[in-house]
Amino acid sequence: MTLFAFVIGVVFLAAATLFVVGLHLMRLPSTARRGNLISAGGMAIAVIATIVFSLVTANGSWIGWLALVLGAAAGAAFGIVRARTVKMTDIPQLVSIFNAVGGGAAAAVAFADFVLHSSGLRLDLTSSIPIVLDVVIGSVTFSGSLIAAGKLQGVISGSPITFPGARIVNVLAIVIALAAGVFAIVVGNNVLLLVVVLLASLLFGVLMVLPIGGADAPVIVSLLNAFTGLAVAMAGFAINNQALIIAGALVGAAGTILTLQMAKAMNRSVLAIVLGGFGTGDSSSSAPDDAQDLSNVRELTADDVAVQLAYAQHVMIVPGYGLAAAQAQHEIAELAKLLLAHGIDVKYAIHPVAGRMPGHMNVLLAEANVPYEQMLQLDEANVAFDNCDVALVVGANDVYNPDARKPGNPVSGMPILDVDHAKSVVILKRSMRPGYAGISNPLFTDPKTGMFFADAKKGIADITAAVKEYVPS
Amino acid sequence: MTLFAFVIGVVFLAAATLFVVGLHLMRLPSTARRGNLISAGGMAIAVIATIVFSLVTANGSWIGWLALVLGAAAGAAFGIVRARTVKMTDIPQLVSIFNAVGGGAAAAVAFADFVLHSSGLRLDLTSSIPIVLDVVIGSVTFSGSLIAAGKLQGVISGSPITFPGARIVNVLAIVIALAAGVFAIVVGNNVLLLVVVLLASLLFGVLMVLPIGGADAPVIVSLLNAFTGLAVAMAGFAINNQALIIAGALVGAAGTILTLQMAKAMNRSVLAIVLGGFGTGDSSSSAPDDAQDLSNVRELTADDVAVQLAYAQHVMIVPGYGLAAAQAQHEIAELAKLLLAHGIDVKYAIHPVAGRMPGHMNVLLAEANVPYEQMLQLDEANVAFDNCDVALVVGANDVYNPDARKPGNPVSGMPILDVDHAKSVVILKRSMRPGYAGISNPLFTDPKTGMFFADAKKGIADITAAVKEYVPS
Amino acid sequence: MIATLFGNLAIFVLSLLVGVEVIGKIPSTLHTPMMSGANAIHGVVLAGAVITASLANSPLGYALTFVAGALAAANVFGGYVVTDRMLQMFTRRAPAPSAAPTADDQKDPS
Amino acid sequence: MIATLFGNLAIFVLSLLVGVEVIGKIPSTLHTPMMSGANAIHGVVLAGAVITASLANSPLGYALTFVAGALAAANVFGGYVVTDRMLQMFTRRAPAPSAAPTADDQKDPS
Ligand SMILES: NC(=O)c1ccc[n+]([C@@H]2O[C@H](COP(=O)([O-])OP(=O)(O)OC[C@H]3O[C@@H](n4cnc5c(N)ncnc54)[C@H](OP(=O)(O)O)[C@@H]3O)[C@@H](O)[C@H]2O)c1
Ligand SMILES: NC(=O)c1ccc[n+]([C@@H]2O[C@H](COP(=O)([O-])OP(=O)(O)OC[C@H]3O[C@@H](n4cnc5c(N)ncnc54)[C@H](OP(=O)(O)O)[C@@H]3O)[C@@H](O)[C@H]2O)c1
Repeated sequence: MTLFAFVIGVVFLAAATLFVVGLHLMRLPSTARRGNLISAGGMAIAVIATIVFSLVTANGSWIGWLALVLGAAAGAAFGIVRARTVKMTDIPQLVSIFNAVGGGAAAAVAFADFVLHSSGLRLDLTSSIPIVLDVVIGSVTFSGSLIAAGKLQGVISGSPITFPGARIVNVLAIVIALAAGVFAIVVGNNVLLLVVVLLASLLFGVLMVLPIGGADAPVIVSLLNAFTGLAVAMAGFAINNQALIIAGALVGAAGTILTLQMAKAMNRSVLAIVLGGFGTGDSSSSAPDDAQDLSNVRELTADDVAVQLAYAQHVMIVPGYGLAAAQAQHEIAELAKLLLAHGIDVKYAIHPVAGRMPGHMNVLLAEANVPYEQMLQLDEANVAFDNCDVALVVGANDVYNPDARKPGNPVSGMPILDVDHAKSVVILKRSMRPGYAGISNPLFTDPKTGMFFADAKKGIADITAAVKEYVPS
Repeated sequence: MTLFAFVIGVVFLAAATLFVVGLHLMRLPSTARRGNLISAGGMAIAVIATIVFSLVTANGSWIGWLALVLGAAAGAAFGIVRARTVKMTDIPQLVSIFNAVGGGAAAAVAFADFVLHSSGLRLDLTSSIPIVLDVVIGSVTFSGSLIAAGKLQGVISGSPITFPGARIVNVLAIVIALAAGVFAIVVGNNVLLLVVVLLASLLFGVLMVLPIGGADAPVIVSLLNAFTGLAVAMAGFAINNQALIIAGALVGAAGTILTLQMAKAMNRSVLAIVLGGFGTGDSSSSAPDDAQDLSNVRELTADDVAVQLAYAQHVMIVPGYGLAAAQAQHEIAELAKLLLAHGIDVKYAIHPVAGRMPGHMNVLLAEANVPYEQMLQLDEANVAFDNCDVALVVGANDVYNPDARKPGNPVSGMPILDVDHAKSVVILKRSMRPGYAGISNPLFTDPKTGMFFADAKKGIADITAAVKEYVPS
Repeated sequence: MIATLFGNLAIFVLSLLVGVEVIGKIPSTLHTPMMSGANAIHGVVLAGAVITASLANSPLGYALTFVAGALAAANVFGGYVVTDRMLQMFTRRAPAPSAAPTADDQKDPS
Repeated sequence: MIATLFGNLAIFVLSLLVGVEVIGKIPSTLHTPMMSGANAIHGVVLAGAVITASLANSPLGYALTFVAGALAAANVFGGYVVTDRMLQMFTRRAPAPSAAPTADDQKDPS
């Protein structure tokens, strides 16, 4: 190790420290943005130090650098444009795509290192083992994340996709990948073997994610995120770059913990999700419009709802998956503002797993300029329901199902919003169909509940128009 | 690096992981004990691995091993006996002594490594720099911790000790230590220079801690604890042992954070303490028994107190520094048990800085078999005071001084126990003298307060005896 | 060789420990941005693409460099920008051009 | 030489980061045992004393070995034992031989 390499190494340690400080600050809403910027600073330092190191120590050809600059420019442009223009409802799939490309890049780096040595002597085990691990993990995460993104986007069906013998093909793919990997390590310089590893791993990634229900996709994306971290760390071992090892391991471990916390907030087990267990069906497809008994239901019109809201003092909005699906966050924010402007107290009750992924509902409402203070988390909201005149539920079903308090059903034990403590309840959804958990909600037929059947976006706009009649501005 | 050294290194990493897991678990009372045991397991692994490594790689003389075994046996015996027999009130000084010996050991290890190379070529900078740093930090922490222990024990006066020109001698000592250190590094094999470093550092440690008030000693002990961690890490650099580097850095950083948290809980600044700033006087010595106006004071006898307690429903005990000083924790626990046995609800309100160091009061009461559930922390206690018939304050003064709610005095802004919310208050102390902060407490002359002047141990015993009269068992 | 491997292994293990500890109890509110922020950090693989570029000496090598560079840059730039966009929404205080009566928004800053 | 130094430096820096992160918000109740527990960990300098012993080759070396061994062993054994003693008090449920009516203690297990 030269003194120069030592100095570069110390710079990497500084960058690593910035990553850690950044992640640490991201724990709290108030410091999170600064944390992300500090982390980006660490990134800049790590990449620039590597560029300086490479320019000084390796006399690569200009073609390589050109290829890098072109590639990086294209990638950066794509990344920035997508990041800037993405609709907030589509965040989960974009994160998944960025995750896919990260895994792909890690695999490509390891592959290139292998190719470089393929003509000469066989590689040392300390290089070949991480290379093969990187190609396996990186490829799985690449194809798996793309499939997950497709499911979240709706390009690929959200319901579990299986075919006869899928499990066998799955096992076969991973066995082939690992066997070819072991051969590649033993032989040490056969590119063809590594190509087999690559292809089998890509296939495995696809087959692993296909049977997972769309609603579980966020957990899988988070898990694959952690995997990418490990792939990057392996790339670091292969090319002996400490910045990659540190950052990769950091994300690998932090991502794993985050995945576990997320799964816990969703009341799911990571293992059950990966193995494609219970409840993978998406609500809308699993429960067809069967003969629902509407006799006990009090149906409301937009006008009825508007009257109730206009004469209330405390209104609580309960957004659910349907609000996100209909992209009605701007409409609901507008309604809330209208009510607030007339002295009505409006708050949002946000369940941890309302929306398409944990915490996503907060991002959506934040996009619609809802102040952070108006978003009540579960515990705060449940205190406020006791004092609430009208609870306006939009496109939600499970997150306030009172049956969760009883044992023996799919939502048993899940913490819920105490919507039934409000003086009166308005539920806006398109039909009597159940939600993700597939069970009906007894609150639909409660005397204090009125149902307003409509698409969320359209329905809220109608309510807003009607409210304007009662509270002319 | 041999394969064998590699394996030993991996074992060190496993030990490090156990240390981290152990510290992590020590965050919560329920898992803390397990955490400490896991940490001890890591320690055993690290030490045994080092023994195996040394036996295999170095062919040391049997005299060295004999010296080690004899020394270790003596040290272990001393440590275990002291740890087993120490009174819980004396914990702070024992921790300080264990800290001192740790620092001393680190200095000795570095010194020995320097001596080993003194006859030959001059040492490499990568060894000599950590050696000198280790000797400086280790010696400062050795002598400093011993002085702190002496202050806590009362062997050395708790009030700040200064003499004319102390500051100059202090600066001189550190300048000499550093100058000799730089020379030692440059020369690289002169033991005499290192002896100068050692002596000057020992002197500096003494002079640094002497001017610090006894009540601030806990923060200094915690800070020196972190220093010892750094000294041990430096020893690790000197002898290239990763177990020492990891564990030392871990304790250095964790100890620093803990010191900051502790200082914050005590409403003190670490810098102000080290520089020997405001309020270093110990209560008992700083405020002599000047003519206190007793005319507004309602004095009680043990019998009066006993009647109040016997006919109360909810009693809150507020222990302070005086309870610890009088070692009356067993007496108070006995009184509480007596009351509890007669259906009276008794709880303890524990202020974070009551006692001789943060958290010490909890340890003391735990020693007297007070169940953890009966010890209310600040926030819980303040809710309970509203419903409390008698608050029995024992040897406390500042931690419930209502003047803390007003600006412009030494306790302003300190969170306090709302003892004044209780229906009636009994204060047990020896006199009207103020406490650590040196200001009087308006509650002493409040109509609902009665003062019972006595030594805490004796006074509580008297109350207990009197209570037995009223509630014969 | 083996000394380097040990150094790298130690770095790996300790970084794992840091990663585990740095994630405190995150409020579920922040799960989405936190995941995105961690995602951006593994974009450091861009540094790996730089090494690849400096060593590439064959058409396949150049192609892989291009691919690695493009994918990694998308990860790192996209990741940080989208995370920042999300987090900025959490901190901003209704600066939007909407005609809403902000006075009412302010009256409840609890 | 310099490779070893870098490895050790990286280990040092990352361990510092772990140390900072592993200390969460400790309740002040646990400040004393936590400090004692951290104290015990730096007793790992006992491993340093072992190295010293294996290399010592002079009377001064033997003397330093003895001193280092004694001090380090006191730190490590005393530190763990006293911490355990403290923590055990926090977890035990009044198993003491005192004649106290434990039924009353139990009635408030909140
Ligand atoms: N957030 C997460 O991270 C996550 C991840 C996985 C699983 N889950 C699960 O998902 C569930 C979330 O509960 P939730 O109450 O928010 O949702 P939900 O129980 O799944 O109900 C959503 C409801 O929205 C309605 N809806 C759909 N599109 C709509 C539109 N365009 N306009 C109006 N309504 C529409 C649907 O009813 P109609 O068809 O009648 O309109 C549906 O019943 C929980 O069971 C949770 O465990 C959450
Ligand atoms: N805990 C810590 O970590 C720590 C560290 C540094 C500073 N401090 C400071 O120390 C103060 C602690 O407050 P506190 O209310 O617990 O104590 P305090 O305000 O210092 O008062 C203690 C009282 O105990 C009485 N006392 C002493 N020996 C006694 C005995 N044998 N029997 C009966 N009474 C006795 C003294 O009054 P008499 O002389 O009249 O008996 C004295 O006023 C705070 O100001 C805090 O900031 C605490």
